[in-house]
Amino acid sequence: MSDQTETEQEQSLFEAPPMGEQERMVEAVLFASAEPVTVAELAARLPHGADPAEALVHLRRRYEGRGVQVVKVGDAWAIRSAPDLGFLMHKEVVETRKLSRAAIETLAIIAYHQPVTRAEIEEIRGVSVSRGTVDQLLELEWIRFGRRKMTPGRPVTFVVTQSFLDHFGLESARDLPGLKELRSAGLLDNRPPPGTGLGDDADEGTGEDGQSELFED
Amino acid sequence: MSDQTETEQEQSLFEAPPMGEQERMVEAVLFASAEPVTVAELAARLPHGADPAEALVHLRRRYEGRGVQVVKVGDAWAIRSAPDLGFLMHKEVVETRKLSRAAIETLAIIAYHQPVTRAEIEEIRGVSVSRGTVDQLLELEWIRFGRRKMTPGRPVTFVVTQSFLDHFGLESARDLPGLKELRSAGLLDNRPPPGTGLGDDADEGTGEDGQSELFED
Amino acid sequence: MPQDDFQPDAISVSERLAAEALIVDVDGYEGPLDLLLTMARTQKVDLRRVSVLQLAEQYLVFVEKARHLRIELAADYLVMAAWLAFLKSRLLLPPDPTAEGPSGEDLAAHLAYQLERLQAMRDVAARLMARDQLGRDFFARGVPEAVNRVRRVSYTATLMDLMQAYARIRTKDEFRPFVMDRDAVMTMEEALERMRGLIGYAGTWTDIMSYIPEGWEIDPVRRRSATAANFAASLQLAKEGQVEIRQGEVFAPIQIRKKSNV
Repeated sequence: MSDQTETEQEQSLFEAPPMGEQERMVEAVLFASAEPVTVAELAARLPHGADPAEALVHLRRRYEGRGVQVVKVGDAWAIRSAPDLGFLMHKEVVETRKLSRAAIETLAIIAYHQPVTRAEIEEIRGVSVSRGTVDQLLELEWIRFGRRKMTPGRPVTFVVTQSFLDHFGLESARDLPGLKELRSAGLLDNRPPPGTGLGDDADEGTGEDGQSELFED
Repeated sequence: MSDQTETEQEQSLFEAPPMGEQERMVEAVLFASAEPVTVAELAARLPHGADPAEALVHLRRRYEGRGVQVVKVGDAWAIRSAPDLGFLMHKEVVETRKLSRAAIETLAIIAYHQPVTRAEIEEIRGVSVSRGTVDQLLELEWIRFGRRKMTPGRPVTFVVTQSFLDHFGLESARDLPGLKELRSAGLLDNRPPPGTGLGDDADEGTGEDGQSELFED
Repeated sequence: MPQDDFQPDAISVSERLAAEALIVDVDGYEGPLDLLLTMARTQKVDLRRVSVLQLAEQYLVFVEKARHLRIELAADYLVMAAWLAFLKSRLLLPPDPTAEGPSGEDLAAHLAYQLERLQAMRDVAARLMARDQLGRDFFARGVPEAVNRVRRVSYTATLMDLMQAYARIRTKDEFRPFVMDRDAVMTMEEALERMRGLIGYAGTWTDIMSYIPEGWEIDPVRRRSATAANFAASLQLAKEGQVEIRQGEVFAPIQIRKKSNV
């Protein structure tokens, strides 16, 4: 406690640069950084007493409607080109391949159920997950290992990465639409599940569990 | 001629987007690229009828005094963080191999005397130029081979590259520090040792040609 | 020539010390021109006014010293020494209008020019390196987005792909209901097969519900499915003329019996 106060006092000795200057600093750091930058990182890099959160608000507003935007990626910030100008970027796209169905399904399950074990992915997909699929997603840096589950065998879990959020233009995995939204968006068959089966309860239960963790808290 | 007219007519069928929108597009493209982008490339990527050169004028003005800047590099344009904010970036600094004194001097001689042959570099430095020095500069992409000299043996010449300009924040080779003073002091003249060789006259001619081409037109 | 004897003494003690110091780290110099430039600086004058004659003397003293100390000098140092000795003689002798080649003055002027030019190059090299540099003082975009000239294979997947994939997994049961409900569904074919086997024994009117197999009458879901299947199967059998079918009143049990004339 007293340490805290001391530090604060020490910091107040340095006068923070004016907000306009802080905004410039945040702008330069976001521009040059290879990865999205958290507010904490910004605070660590800016001079003492700076308020990067406020500077971000100004900067974000400044870029509204511009060719690039200040976007939130997870709990970090980055500058990205405006989505409507995407057509300017992939003029010279060379070789792009679609992710395999197995990979995209595995990725989807990880995104919606993270942290999730390989066994759980297999349970949801109904087929085994090949090592290659997981390796590919790891290599793309769209998934990474999460903390181990506290269940027998302490299996590793998978979670999605910031790159994943970045790639899919999501601020967080919580932004993924739930089943209900998918359905109302016409992405799912509109037919309600018949009888809402009995054997399905367990499965659905787990699913909803994972999702509630993700979407409802 | 008639072809030209036809093309122009064809292009005029597509209405160019308003200048504000063109500015956004240029902004997005420049932001997206780590390398400088030429006006020609911009024109190729923007919709028909767009005037990237004008958009650049607006964009450059817009970023004046900001944390990032629109800079000219040779005949290309790039966005770079403001030099006065470099202190925030220590995290981004990539430790570059320290250049030897020989390499630095060789680089300077190439920059100020380009296009210049290896023999001329050696004349100026008074020692032979090691292969490693030239290789290092080529590898850094700060120098490249220019056209051959029209002197006996048709020796290759070296010139500096766009990356060189980019690295040292120069709009063009004309902006090299002290260039004017050196030239008016006659220190960039290709002055052969008195009483030597016959072929020197031709050499001199070509040498001066190269420089005038670079710096005086 | 008295001048000759006199000349070495013209070099001050400090210059001689400097020349001696040079010998110690002769390896530190990049060739004779570099060494000459360093010597020229000891004259503490504008390089354009440097005394080439004095410089030649300094250099020759240096070479003499080095030889005395048995220091191996690279060939180019000796070539320079020979050339400077020649230059010195040219400068000291009165100009001979009949001599061929450039005058001593011209040669000296060129050497001075070379030294000045080398120094100028060093100065601008230092100014160049002192400039703000990319990657040190100013920076390019950390995450270039442009995809031009991508050599790597980039795997794409849109958010839509992702969501559709997830939707597909989560609803695959809905698209294949018989898989999901296999253990709670009785198809008409199943009921028909079962009833064909049993109908031979049904000479009297029997409730179709009695044809429901064991274990299907308790669970309401299964009973509903089995009832529907039995009913459909009964209609099929009646259509085939194998059974007669009747119902006393609305919601009364539906009964069937084997058609007697078959």
